[in-house]
Amino acid sequence: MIETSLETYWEVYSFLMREAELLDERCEREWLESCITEDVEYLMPVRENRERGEGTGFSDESFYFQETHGSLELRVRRLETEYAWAEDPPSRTRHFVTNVRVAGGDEDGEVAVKSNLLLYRSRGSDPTADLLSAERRDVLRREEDGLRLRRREILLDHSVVMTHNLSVFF
Amino acid sequence: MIETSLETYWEVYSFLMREAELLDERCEREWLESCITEDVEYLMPVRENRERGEGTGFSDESFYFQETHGSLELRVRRLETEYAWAEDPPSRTRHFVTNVRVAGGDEDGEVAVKSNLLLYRSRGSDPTADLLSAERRDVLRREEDGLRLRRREILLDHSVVMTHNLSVFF
Amino acid sequence: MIETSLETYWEVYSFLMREAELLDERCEREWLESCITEDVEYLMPVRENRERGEGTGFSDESFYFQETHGSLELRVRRLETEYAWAEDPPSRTRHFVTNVRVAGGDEDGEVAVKSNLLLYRSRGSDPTADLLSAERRDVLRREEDGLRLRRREILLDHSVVMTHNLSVFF
Amino acid sequence: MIEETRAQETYEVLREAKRALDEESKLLAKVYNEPAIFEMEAQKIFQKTWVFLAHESEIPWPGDYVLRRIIDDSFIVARDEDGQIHVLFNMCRHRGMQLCRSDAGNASHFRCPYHGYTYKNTGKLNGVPFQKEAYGPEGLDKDEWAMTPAPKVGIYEGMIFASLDGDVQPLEEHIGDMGWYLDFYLKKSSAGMEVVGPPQRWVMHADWKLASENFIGDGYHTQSTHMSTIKAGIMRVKSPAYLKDGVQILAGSHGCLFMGFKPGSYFNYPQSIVDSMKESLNEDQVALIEENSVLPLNATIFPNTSLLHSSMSIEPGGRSVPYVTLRVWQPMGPGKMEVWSWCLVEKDAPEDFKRASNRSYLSTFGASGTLEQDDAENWSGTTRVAAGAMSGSHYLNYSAGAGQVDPIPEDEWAGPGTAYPKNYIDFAQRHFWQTYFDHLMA
Amino acid sequence: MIEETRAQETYEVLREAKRALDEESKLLAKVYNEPAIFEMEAQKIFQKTWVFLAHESEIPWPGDYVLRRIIDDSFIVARDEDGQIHVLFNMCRHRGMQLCRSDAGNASHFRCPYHGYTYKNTGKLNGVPFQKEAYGPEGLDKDEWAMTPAPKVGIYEGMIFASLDGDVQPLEEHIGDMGWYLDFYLKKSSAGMEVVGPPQRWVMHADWKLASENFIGDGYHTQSTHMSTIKAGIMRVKSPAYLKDGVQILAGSHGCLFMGFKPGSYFNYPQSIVDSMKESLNEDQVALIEENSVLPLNATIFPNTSLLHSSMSIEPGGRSVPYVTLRVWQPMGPGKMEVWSWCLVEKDAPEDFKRASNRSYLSTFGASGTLEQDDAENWSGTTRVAAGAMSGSHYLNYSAGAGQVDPIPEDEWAGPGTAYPKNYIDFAQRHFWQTYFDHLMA
Amino acid sequence: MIEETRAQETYEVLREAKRALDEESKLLAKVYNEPAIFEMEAQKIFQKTWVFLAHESEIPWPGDYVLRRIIDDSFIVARDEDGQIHVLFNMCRHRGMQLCRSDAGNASHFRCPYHGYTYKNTGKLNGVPFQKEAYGPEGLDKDEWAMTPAPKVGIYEGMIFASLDGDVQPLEEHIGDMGWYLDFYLKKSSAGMEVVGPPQRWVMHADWKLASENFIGDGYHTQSTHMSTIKAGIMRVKSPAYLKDGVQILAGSHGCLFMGFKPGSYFNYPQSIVDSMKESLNEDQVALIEENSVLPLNATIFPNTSLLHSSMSIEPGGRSVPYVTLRVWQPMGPGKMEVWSWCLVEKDAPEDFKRASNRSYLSTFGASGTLEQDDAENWSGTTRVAAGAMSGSHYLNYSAGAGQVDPIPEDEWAGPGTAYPKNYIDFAQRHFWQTYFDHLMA
Ligand code: FES
Ligand code: FES
Ligand code: FES
Ligand SMILES: [Fe+3]
Ligand SMILES: [Fe+3]
Ligand SMILES: [Fe+3]
Repeated sequence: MIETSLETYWEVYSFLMREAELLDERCEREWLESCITEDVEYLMPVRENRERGEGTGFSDESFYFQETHGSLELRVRRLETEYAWAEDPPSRTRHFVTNVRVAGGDEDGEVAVKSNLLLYRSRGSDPTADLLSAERRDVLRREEDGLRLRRREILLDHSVVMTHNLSVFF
Repeated sequence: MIETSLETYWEVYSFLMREAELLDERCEREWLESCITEDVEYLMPVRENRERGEGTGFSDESFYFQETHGSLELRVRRLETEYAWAEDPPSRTRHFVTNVRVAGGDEDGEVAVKSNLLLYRSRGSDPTADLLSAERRDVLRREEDGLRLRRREILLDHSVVMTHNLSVFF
Repeated sequence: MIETSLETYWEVYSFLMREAELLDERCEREWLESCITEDVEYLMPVRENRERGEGTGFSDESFYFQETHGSLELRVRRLETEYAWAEDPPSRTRHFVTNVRVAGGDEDGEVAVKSNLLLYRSRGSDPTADLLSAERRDVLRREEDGLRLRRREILLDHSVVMTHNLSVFF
Repeated sequence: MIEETRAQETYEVLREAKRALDEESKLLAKVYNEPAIFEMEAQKIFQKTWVFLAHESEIPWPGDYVLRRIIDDSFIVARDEDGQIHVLFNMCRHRGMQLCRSDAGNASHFRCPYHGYTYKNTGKLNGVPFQKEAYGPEGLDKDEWAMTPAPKVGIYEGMIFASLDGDVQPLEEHIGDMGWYLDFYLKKSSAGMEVVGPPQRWVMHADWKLASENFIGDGYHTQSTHMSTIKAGIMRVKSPAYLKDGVQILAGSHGCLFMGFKPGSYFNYPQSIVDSMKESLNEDQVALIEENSVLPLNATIFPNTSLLHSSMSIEPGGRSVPYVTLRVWQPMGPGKMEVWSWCLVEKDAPEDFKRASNRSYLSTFGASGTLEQDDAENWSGTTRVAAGAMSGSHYLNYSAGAGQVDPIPEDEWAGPGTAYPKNYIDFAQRHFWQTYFDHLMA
Repeated sequence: MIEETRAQETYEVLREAKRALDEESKLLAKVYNEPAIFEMEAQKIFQKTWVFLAHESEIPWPGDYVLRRIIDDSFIVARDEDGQIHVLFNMCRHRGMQLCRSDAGNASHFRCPYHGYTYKNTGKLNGVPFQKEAYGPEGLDKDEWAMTPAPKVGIYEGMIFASLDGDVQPLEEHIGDMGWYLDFYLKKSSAGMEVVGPPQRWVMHADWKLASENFIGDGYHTQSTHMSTIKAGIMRVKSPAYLKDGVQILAGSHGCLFMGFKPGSYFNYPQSIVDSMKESLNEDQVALIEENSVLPLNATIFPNTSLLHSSMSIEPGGRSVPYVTLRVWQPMGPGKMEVWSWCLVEKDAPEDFKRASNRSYLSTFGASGTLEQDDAENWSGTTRVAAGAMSGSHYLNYSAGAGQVDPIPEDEWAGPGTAYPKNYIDFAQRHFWQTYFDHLMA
Repeated sequence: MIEETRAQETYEVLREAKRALDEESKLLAKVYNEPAIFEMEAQKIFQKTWVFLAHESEIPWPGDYVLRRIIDDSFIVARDEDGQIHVLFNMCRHRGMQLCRSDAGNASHFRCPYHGYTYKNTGKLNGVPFQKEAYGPEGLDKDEWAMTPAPKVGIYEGMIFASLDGDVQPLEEHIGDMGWYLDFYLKKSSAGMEVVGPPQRWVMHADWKLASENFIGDGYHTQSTHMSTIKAGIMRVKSPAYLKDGVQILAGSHGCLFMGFKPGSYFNYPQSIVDSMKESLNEDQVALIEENSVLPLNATIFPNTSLLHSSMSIEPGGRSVPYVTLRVWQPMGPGKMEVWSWCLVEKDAPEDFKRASNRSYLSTFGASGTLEQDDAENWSGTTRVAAGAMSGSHYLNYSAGAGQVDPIPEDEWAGPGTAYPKNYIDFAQRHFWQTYFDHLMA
């Protein structure tokens, strides 16, 4: 975590809060159109349980998400049909975003941000819920209408995903 | 989430932190007297699992909490007796308050705030705990001694509450 | 929670974020050397489930951690050997640090801080994870290279620890 | 599938437990928490008798439906276009997909997501995609492949019951004498009763029977369990022993408890409702209220449905406000249940009274209720300590009133069933357990 | 340890269920979710037949290993220094510690943390600390105390299988006629297939059989379950009924489904792969593709391994990109499974195609896959409503095509097994369940 | 309630397992993790023999109490006004509510929240609200309705045990020869031992027997499992094989392991304690220490109580500080336990030594202990891989020393029981399992 100005932090924090709210309110379309850049990279690599000496266990070949704006668009379109059974009735999600850290900035108006995400997911009448834990490594770009997500790496703390599908965004 | 000044955010954040601390330390009386307005509305609507097209599933008739200052006073009085078995020995709670968002302000010194609440609840010698997830939509009013809670809507992410009772505040 | 300046808060927050990141990235050595004072007290008292009238149930005799810099050094050294089976393969942890509260400062450049910690711990190929909840009461001291941890009390919300060992730091 | 031997051994344990209850007024604590016994309860009780599912007012309009359960079996309770109510097993006849996946709504048809079969809300199979390609020129026999209705359905005063046993006795017989007493809850108004919104639902690690036996007749616990609400001025009573005097009723498999009120106060009901009540109840019932100034407080309809009639204060020093709550103690497994709780109000009550009545209910007997909380603490505590081996030989005392108190002579009590002139007695609770054993060992 | 009586009663239920399937093309819904039946499946199927563990390309180099499971039994699948593949039960012979605790890696030896026994990746016991002090001058018999290999191991076209039964039939026999059809997935390139990185793994509260039966021949569900992907332009098909026509195959205990493609389009494979495919497949197979313009879509190798051959669009309006996925429906308990899913690509395919193919796969059939999501919703919904008592007498319709559709005459179909000229039929699924009952009641 | 057939089949499996142990020094891995076996353990061991609950010093004053368990049975261990210790089943005799709901405290009476029965801390029924109204003029028979004491209670050198079997042999007999060895832990000071605060408690997904067998005599694992602490300078030993030499003891159903120390060093105990120890131990015991410079390291009292006597360094390069820990491996279910761990210090030790000793304990054998951590990893790993089918035919090696090492001749060893002159041998562990099988098959 690098030294950063409170101003930058505040700008970044506000963006992440707005984004999380849109996702929890199932506004996938607005999320895509107001928070995401055209050239976004949206990645969730598969993680293996490996020995300490062999690093974090994230794969650079296998992914749960390896999205472009186009593939995100298709996912959102699907949700907009009346046949997206997996999310209708929708999951009740809550994105708990903590440990927001501005990790660096660079010349072309981009800023790197890390945050911890605890995703609470409840479905149907099931009293038990799914909890997903991850670190998110984002690159945000400052565009005319403010910050947008240029890149997101979702680094799961799971080697086996404990929810029945990944039909929600992180 | 609307644009807001860092100052307002800080004031609001400080209030929510103090309030959560009082609740986790079982200071219900101090919480009621120092954080709540006389005309408070404290609501937790029942939530049903409904189809996407039918909205969020929150009822405007059924509530788990539909409190005034007076009914909160009665709840606190009960906890002050030596016969409140459900909370003696007390639950060990932790209010994880995240995603604090100033959602708007209005003329008469009130400010609207949204926050995410993950409530951890452990009881007795049971190694397992209950986790409750919700969004809180608050209206805080600036009074002579600072901010106070004027209105709180606790929007659960559960259609079935997975804890054996709601004997703690949110 | 006392009134504090946003500046102090920001400094403290940045420290806690950096510290959590080091722990989640398994940089125990760097954590010890860059975040901890020589005279640190690092405590996790045993907690019993007691009646309301008898206080919080924390013991002043029994501890899960009662560490000095020296004993922390030994723990880190052990992790650095190739025989620390309990953490190789390592746990996948995520320190969710919320409710950061500056609780007071004193003359000799020390500042008291409270925070809530939700520790997510996943191991092996087990799809279920352990969740530990606590309040941390820290005293940070300002040294030449910035803030360092002078004292930490980890106040668990558990009377029975629900994870198979405490091989990670809090 | 509980297998014979195990059932056999459980049976032996239960026979001795039954004897102890009958002869010594003692209950074996093990019945509160034992997997093998739970399996028997599922088979001998919940697959045999009537179970409450929903109140008619939850689905007032054609097309309205709610989703309900009997333990693990999911049912759609729907009102069709003609106002007819149907209880349909929520499983598609094709590949078994869960047809309806929302708690409530309004729909004329249910469309299965898997392959697209559609059924009318009557259960009739209505559409099969590409039917000829799949099933040949004649297509499917629509009647053979309709949704499976609950084997038996019955409605009593707006309460919708179902039974998994097609040969169960008629609902009227099952309710029997208890009907006379249920009237005080369900016919308080000539306009009828209605629910206030969807039910509260929460999970309790407690055995369902503890709740049923408490509501059938445990007047005795109020002076200790609910002391905090008396001290705090929520329950406005003169003494902790306020419920000592009263009448305990055994009616069929069911029972209830009468509580006195200050003559003329009628639980603080608005005059309009008191009038409506007297109009809709029969002579004997009205006479009982007027002469004895009593109303039924709590009641249990065997096995797991309870009603409560109470009056509590919402504001410090405020007058207490009456309400009726209906609840189901839905078993989820050994020592675990899901509580479903509704507030019932008189359809013709003033709106502000409805709102106050619901608030009075939720702050005392909802999941956050100041009385409910302590009941939950007791029931979960009991269930916890019954889990081990000791409870297998630990007998509990159900002897209150035994050999001490006699029923009220028939000519002195207008109602049916058996009435006892006190409340700190265990007749109704023993009766619950006798009924329970009779079912389990049938 | 399932005990006799219980097994006996379960057996009776299953016999009647089998009869209903054979004679009436009906399936008893209870088999989807019942603990006693799950115990039998573990014993009669997963401890008896062949189960897929890993693909050779996951461990290309000497010393490579991956950790795999058959329900609760952990196995190390390792390639030794000579390139030989070993499947070793992951339990130390000394005190039973889990020898290998990481999902994958490269190691010539496995050292037990508990007391330090070390084994070669061949399973041979290699080192015992202070052996003489502990076991005397001769020390331990290294052969007697080697790691325990899986009772039987077999490899078919890169797919590594194991069986817990040493007397299981040879893998070749088990695959049998299905081999001819598996070639279309596994021999699409003369260079062979390889996995793209480690498998995705996720937990589903659904019964493994629902997935297996779906993949063996459920062409019918696509027009409803996957409608959203058609509407959204992910699946680029002319009509929801795109899969109506095709060929359904029963081969040995297994089966698959053929889907047509626009003549010459070959699922949009790069020409180089099309050529490679035609080169590596045999005459009949090539003829089938060229003349009928069909390729196998989905397939299931009994009991719990499936393959899917598909082609989907990654970008709005984009051309669809073909892929092959291999998956295992790993049972975790009654009504619960762990899904393991790999993407297979042709070793000699252009790198950019490999990447695109993997993206096409993960966005449609990975855990986040737009088609996979809805399959999961169906399977978990079905499992949920099958948990109760009603499913014990609830029969499902598996009659599509029964008595309506005849097999393609042998001389008109080059492949082995039995081929049916349509897809909206239940022959393959009935076949799956017949095979299932045969195993359970053997 | 485990039913006959199942028990019968489990019995067969166990008989063969016992034979393999007796004749071939092999253990069937399945015993580490199998529900049916766990049920038998609960009945044949934990409901039959003595189980440790608490140390007298945890409740020094009249009215002090702690809450303890035997698997699922909750007991209050209380000291009454006369200093008498009582072990009372924590269930009210009225409706079965959990009487005491806090882990510890001081109370002369226990008041039941449900209906307000109050009991003295002797178990005597003391008060019944509105007794006459409820139970008639005579009221209740106070003796019949007193709390239920544990069937048998015994105290050995401050250690409070209970048994669920009233006919269990006297505690003294159960401890038997082991007493001579326990003295080294419990009589190290003439002032006696005391606990340092309340116990640490944590949950481990591991079988309780793995911990018991490890503590009874697994000297062999230290050179591998705990290597990290040797490397890090926590365990200050010259070589990883530091525990190779020593003495292994079999005494009654129990056993322990002796470890040598540098002559005169006495584990670095303060001189005052060394003196006190020599004073309070008997001649033979003192002679043993002085002549052989050995002390018992780890010990297990069958079934699930262990002691450890160790000495570790708290600071880099610091002198190691001795301590004693007492722990209970409390079963929670198949493959799951709750660990209860105390630190014992000499009552008359200097305060700073007590604090240092406790720190030495918690940093090495508490839940965060650098040695405990790796034991937990081993035990949970073993339990995990024993869950499947393979462990049903997987035999483990317990042959160390078998036919190689002879007991120390009686005249060369002052202590009772059987002593073996080495530590890298399995005599004590085989003895543990033989005792285990004897109980299970009794
Ligand atoms: S399962 Fe309902 S249509 Fe196939
Ligand atoms: S358990 Fe593997 S070496 Fe002992
Ligand atoms: S249960 Fe204890 S007093 Fe009734
Ligand atoms: Fe009550
Ligand atoms: Fe599908
Ligand atoms: Fe050890």
